[in-house]
Amino acid sequence: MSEHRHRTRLLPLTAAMLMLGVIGRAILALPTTGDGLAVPMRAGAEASGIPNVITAVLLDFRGYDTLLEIAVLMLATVAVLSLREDPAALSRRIAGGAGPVLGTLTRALAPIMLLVAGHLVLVGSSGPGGAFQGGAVLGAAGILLMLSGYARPAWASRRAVRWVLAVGLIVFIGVALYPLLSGGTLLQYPPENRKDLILLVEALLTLSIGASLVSLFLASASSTEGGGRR
Amino acid sequence: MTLALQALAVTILLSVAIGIYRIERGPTGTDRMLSAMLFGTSGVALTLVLAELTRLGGLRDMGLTFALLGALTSVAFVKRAWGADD
Amino acid sequence: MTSYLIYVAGGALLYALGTYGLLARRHLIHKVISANLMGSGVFLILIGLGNRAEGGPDPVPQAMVLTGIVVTVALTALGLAIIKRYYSATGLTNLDDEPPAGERP
Amino acid sequence: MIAWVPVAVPALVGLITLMLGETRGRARNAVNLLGAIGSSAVVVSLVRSAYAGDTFTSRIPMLPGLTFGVSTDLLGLLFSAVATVLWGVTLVYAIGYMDHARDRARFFGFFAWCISAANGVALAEDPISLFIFYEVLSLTTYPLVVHNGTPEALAAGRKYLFYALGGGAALLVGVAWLASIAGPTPFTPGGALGAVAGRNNELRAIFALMVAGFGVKAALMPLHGWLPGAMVAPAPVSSLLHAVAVVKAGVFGIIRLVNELYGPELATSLGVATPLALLAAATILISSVIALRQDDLKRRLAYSTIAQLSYITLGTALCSPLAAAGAVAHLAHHAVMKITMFFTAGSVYETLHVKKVSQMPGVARRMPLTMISFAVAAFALAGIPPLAGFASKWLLAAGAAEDGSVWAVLVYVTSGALAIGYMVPVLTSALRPGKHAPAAGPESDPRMLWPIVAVAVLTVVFGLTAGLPGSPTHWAITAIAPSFGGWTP
Amino acid sequence: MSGNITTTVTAARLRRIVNRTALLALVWLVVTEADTHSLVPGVPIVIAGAALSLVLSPDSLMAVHPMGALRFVRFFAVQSVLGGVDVALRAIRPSMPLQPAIIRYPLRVTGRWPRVFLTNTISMLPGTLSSRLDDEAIEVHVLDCSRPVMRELADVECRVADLFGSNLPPLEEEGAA
Amino acid sequence: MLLDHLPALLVAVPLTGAALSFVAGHRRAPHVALVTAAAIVALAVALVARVLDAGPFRYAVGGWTAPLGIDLVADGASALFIVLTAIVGMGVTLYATAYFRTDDETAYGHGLFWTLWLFMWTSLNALFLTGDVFNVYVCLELVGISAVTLVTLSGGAEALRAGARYLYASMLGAMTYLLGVALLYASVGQLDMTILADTLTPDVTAATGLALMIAALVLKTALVPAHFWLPAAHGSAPSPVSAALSSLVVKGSYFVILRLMLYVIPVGYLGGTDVALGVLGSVAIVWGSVQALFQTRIKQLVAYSTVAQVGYLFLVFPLARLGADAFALAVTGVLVHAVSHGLAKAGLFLASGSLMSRFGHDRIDDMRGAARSAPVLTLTVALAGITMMGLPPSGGFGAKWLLVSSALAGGAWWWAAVLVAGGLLAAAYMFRLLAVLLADGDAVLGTPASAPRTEWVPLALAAAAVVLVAAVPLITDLASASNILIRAGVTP
Amino acid sequence: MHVFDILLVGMLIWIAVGSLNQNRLFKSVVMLIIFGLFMAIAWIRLGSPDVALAEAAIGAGVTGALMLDAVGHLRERATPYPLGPEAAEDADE
Amino acid sequence: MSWQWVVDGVSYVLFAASGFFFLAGSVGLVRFPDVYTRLHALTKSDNLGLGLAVAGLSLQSGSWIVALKLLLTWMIVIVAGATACYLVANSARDSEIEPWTGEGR
Repeated sequence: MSEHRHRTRLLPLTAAMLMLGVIGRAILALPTTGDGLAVPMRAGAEASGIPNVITAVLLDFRGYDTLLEIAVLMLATVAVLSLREDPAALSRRIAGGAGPVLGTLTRALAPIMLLVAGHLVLVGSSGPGGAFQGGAVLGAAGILLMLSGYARPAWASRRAVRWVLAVGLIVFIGVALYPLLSGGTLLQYPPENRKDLILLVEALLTLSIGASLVSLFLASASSTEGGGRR
Repeated sequence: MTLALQALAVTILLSVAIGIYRIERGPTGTDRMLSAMLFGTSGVALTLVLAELTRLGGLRDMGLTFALLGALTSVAFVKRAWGADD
Repeated sequence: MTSYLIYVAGGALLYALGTYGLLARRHLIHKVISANLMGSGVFLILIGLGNRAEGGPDPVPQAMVLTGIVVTVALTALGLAIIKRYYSATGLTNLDDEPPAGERP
Repeated sequence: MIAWVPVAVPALVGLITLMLGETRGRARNAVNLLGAIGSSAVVVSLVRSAYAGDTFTSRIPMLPGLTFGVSTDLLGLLFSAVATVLWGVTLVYAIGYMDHARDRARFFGFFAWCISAANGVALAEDPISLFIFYEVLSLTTYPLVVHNGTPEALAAGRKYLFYALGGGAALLVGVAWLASIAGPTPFTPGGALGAVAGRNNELRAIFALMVAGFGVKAALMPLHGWLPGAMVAPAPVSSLLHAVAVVKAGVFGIIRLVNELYGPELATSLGVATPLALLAAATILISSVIALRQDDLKRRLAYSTIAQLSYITLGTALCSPLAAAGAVAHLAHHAVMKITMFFTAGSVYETLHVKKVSQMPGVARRMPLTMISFAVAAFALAGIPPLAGFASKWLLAAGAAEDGSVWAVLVYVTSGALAIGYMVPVLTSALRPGKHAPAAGPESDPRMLWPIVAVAVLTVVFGLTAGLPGSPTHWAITAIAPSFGGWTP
Repeated sequence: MSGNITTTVTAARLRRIVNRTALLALVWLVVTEADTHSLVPGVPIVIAGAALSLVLSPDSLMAVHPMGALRFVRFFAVQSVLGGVDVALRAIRPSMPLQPAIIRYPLRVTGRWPRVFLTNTISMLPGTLSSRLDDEAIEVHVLDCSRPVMRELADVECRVADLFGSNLPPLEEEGAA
Repeated sequence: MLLDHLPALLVAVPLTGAALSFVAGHRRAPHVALVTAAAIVALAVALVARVLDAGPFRYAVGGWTAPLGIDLVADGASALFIVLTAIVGMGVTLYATAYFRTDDETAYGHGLFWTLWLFMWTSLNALFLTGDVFNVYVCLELVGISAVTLVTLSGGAEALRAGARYLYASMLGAMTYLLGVALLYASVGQLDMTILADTLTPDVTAATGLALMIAALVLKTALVPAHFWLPAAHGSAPSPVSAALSSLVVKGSYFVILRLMLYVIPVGYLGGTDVALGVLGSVAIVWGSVQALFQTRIKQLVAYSTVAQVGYLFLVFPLARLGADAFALAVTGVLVHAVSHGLAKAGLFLASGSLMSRFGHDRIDDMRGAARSAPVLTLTVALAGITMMGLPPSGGFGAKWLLVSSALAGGAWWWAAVLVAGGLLAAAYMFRLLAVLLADGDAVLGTPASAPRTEWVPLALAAAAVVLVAAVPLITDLASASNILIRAGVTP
Repeated sequence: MHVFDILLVGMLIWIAVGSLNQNRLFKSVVMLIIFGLFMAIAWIRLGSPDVALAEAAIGAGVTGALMLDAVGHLRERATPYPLGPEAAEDADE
Repeated sequence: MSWQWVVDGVSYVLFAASGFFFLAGSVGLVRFPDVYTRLHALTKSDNLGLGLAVAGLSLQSGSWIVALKLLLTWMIVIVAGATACYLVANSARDSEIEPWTGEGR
């Protein structure tokens, strides 16, 4: 047994050491300065009027990556939904509800989380934040609600929830395709309503991302009652 | 002032390092979870201190996020994974 | 020694550690954890090396890492969902043992 | 486009047969027979044109620098005509033979495809097209070999594929190699490789590869191993495999290779002809000796086939015009002779369930007409004048003598004697009185009997008319002449 | 008569809605650091937040007594510092003086909010940690059972009651542990 | 006008379809999928026409050209792969309408097949079009997640096990790829493939990055010895999924390798990597075939055959270094191989699925007599087999011919020997299967789970693979319109 | 600030090693949760507040909850099935 | 000028105290004998540490709204922390983890 163990560990260990050596050599060979695309990106962001370069990169220059990233998230949600064992179990899953203490916390925190999520989306254009961060906070609020017993039965097999999950992506594609009508390319927001469009997309994305994260948790959550009794 | 803030940051980090010892020791999952909760608080502090140090106001939002989400892990633990390590 | 190199070195170590874990650990959740470590290592290298830019960190790696984080979460969620389902079906938490015969619910 | 007809019609017939399905037997028979008659007619008219000097060529561009084409030259048409006409005859026989068998749609479908591929091999205008048809032939034969689905059939099929695909692979490399050094090389009487004549070693290697490829189907020893085993197939298939399509495709490939790709001159100067000849000679002798010891009739015939095929190979490899003409003529003659024998074997088995020579006493009395046909074919095979075999063997031996290869003449004579040795016991055994008494009704299903008689008659006719224009012998001489610079006998 | 009731109910509800919205608007201002760009987009967000809050807890939050609240904040600030110092010293001192125990404290305050508030408050005070809340009592884990815990708890309960605008008499010396 | 936006539409249309099919719910999702599939086929054909007509073109997403933005690149090679995906995708979609009947409420995941499948289609199209190395990462993840989930869709222990293994391989590959991108970007500061191709200078970091990227892609393409995840995943997935995985998904990552190795990376930049890949490819051909020969379950056999066939794809790299003639022939040949294998393997997997549902099991040895009761399926297996053996007349033959010619033109006969040997090995395992189907026996056929009308789908795919030999001139034209050959300045 | 950086990276590695300890699965999960929080701090130090925020939201919230849920699930279902060697391994210590 | 000095001085003190409480909390976490006692250390000491840090930072920020935001953050931590502690203690009680009473070791 131990000999077998030994053999199975030798290969991974060698692989890891090899990787370390290879990466180390590559990194040490680099010069200590290197601008990459920082300079043109900053100039471009300034020109396009989005103060936060990263948001400019994410939604404007490399918006296509972000479109596919949102697709990844929705795909993962669908994937996890497809893996759940028994759709009927969803309705009996979150039974019991929260005790008074947890319930109170949830009631107090959830609205604040909603506000913070909104705030994070709004500040995204000028500082740290954005749809994903906002969506994550929103999703956390949702998960907290679920854990505290506020789950609606059969979440995610309902049509409405499906719409919420998909609306971000659908609207994003719509906005991405919209410039094609006026001779632009995919995702080439028209300058006159670029900000509004981005905000619209971000807002709906936040909603969808939040719903996705809740679904990821909920759909993957065990179908039997956990150890929790409160 | 920068130095004080830096010292505080290092101190908080050290305190967490001490906390990690509890994760190593256990003995129960609950004890390990306590360290994670500890870091919920320390993380907020560390974030806020670093926000001041780097003069990035946006990081206060991060502190707020930490504060809001810190409870989530504990709740998930109690509701979903209680006793998983006993 | 400049600051970014500390993180880049840490990233390389984390990546190697994750590789080791992914290959050597049998428990499925350990493998997911290892993949997360690998991801973090790569992200550290990306942004760490982006810090060599003059006039502030390069935004491109940051955008890349943001995308990467989302993808990693998606992978983690999927991995855990599969693990749970696999465990329900076989009672196993690793891929090395054969599932007990006739265990097909 | 007319050049494609001999290929396309059987292919179409095969497709229709498969789509008609198992149950619609009458339609199937009608389509097949009509197809055979129709394409025979077309082939005959093509032969007439070819005799008049009109050959048709048609090409389809396929890969970069590679076309897929057929050409109706006289040499190709000889093989094509043999295949097409005998297809018709075999069809009649097979309809009788397979009367109560299963999976007839599959059988007749692939049968037709096999003929299509054989025609393609006959008419292919360059080595690449020839190779393609050659491989298709291998593939379409496989379902026929394993038709019975028994473990022995499957084993034989496996063996057949092993040899056929291995040979095909060798051929592929040879063909591709040739194409990469010489570009497109349509078959030309007298040789097509003038442009690359200097690259001797490469040409030798390519020759070896191609002989290895063709040698499998030509059952050149040691590549013959698949053939006796393939006897498990139904009799019509054995006839087709061993008399017409498959084995002839191999020797035909060698004929094309020596006479029209390399050319007798180049083949001789490269020194590749003689080893081939020696190999063929060895095959003739060894397989004849083995044939002597076979009790199973079909196996005996199979080893006989191996020997007779090497006659053709040897004749070609001698690179003398007479011998080459004899080889081509023997291709047609052997076809009719051997198909008669296989028909007989199948007929005897189907009617009396006799498989072995030792079980044959009484058969001659029970099935007189059948055994007479067999006797005619057997004597022809042994080279008894004035039957078909005599004409071609005479040419072969004369060619060898003219070339100064006395050892080859000796081989021919010895093997003729051996042929008598392995054929006569069959006849004597059949003539001996046995448990089979004369039947009251017809000696076998008429659909099986008359094709036997027909091909036996052909054997006689080919021998008698050997000197006349249009006979296989004359045809062979005409077709081979251009390869030797317009030689006339 | 019934119409009158409806009116009062509606008025109360309206007041609740306004209160809740105002409270969250305040939070919004704080969260956004009163950024002017966030004011207009904040309107729908605050409304959504208020709606969520009202759905989750439709009853009135708490009738907080303003002066009580002020008194409570002072008390809480001092006590929580004391609590921190107390536990920190216990942790630091080599002898680590601990005498833990679990006691049951019968509740007198009524209502969900005050009880939960009390539960959470107890956890922040020196040496006490609430570990179970049921219909009649709070179970409290104490670090040092030699201290007059019951009295302290009663004091806290009074102050919480005071915060919510009701009065409780101080507890008698009985029924400890 | 619309033609200019084909690259964008080829990604946006399936993505929209995926989102809508999710919203539509399981009853209407198949209709959404069918409409989407039809639209993609039309767009793919239009793209081929456009590329043949006007040559390769770039599409700047967001109006920002590289290096700022992400450029989509449509050239002959990508158009070819996209049209392959469209054809196979259409077949899979049609077949799946019968396979994933959603009236069974317990199989909840089946209702989501359509969404997952359209996501996978999106990601494949995106992968074939992207010109940006980081975007490749995102696309690979989309492919990976959808593929893993589709593998586990049946929910059986075996499928879950295979899915988990696949997921871990996928994670390892993705992270390694991203690490490679990180190093490459740190060194060169560019992400666009064309710019990279123009600016690469000898440098340890960049070379390491590229090597890591290629290693990761090799893992995703399941080249031996990184094939460990493939047979189980492809063998235990639902049949339409197996078809898509084997015929398309491995091609996705392979396409990126092709672009990187032959377009971006200068000759000799990575030392002997090209020869090493060729050697591994040869090992894959032998090893995969031998393994296939010993499989007792039909889909395992087909899956191992994929391991072997993937090996051929890697022979192009050493061949491409043998001179201009060999380069053009090799690239064309490998494109033909990719397409013919894609069609044949899809047909083969779908036919295996139908056989399995007819027999109610997957043991090869108990499938005797199938030729009698399921002639269409047997014919499909035979046609697909011909292509995989590289026998004429079939697309596989065209590919093998071109590759062998390339090897001989470059004077490297040993690669030709590998190719020929591979064909023989393929014959060995394919005829082992065919022999059983043709054997005498009265197979007990269960109730057909898939309607017979869908059995024509695999036949059509396999027949297309055979007829493909006639389309080789078209593929040659597309190869000439590929950036790889244009940059190298050679024409087939 | 190098002290801070080195301490932070060192702890990251320490936590990572700890999270791969095979004896206690739960410990690994807690380690991973903490690891996410540390990464967020590291992002701040690397001047990437956006990434830090995302990591904080994900690491502190969703990943932790998912992981804990999974661990809980694996324990719950343990009883009806024969324990694999892995489970036995978990049980010793 | 001198005003700033006072502010800074107070801040130093607050920061120092804050660091002390964080450390003390961790030490308590390590040294205390059972779950319940460790929870004491966790809730009280660390929250106090955070409060002091917040106070110091508020002084430094010099903006009311920022100070309020920091305060809000702290309050959230307190409420969430108290609830989490209650939940953990409660679960511990329910699963009958006996509190340490000094006799054990």
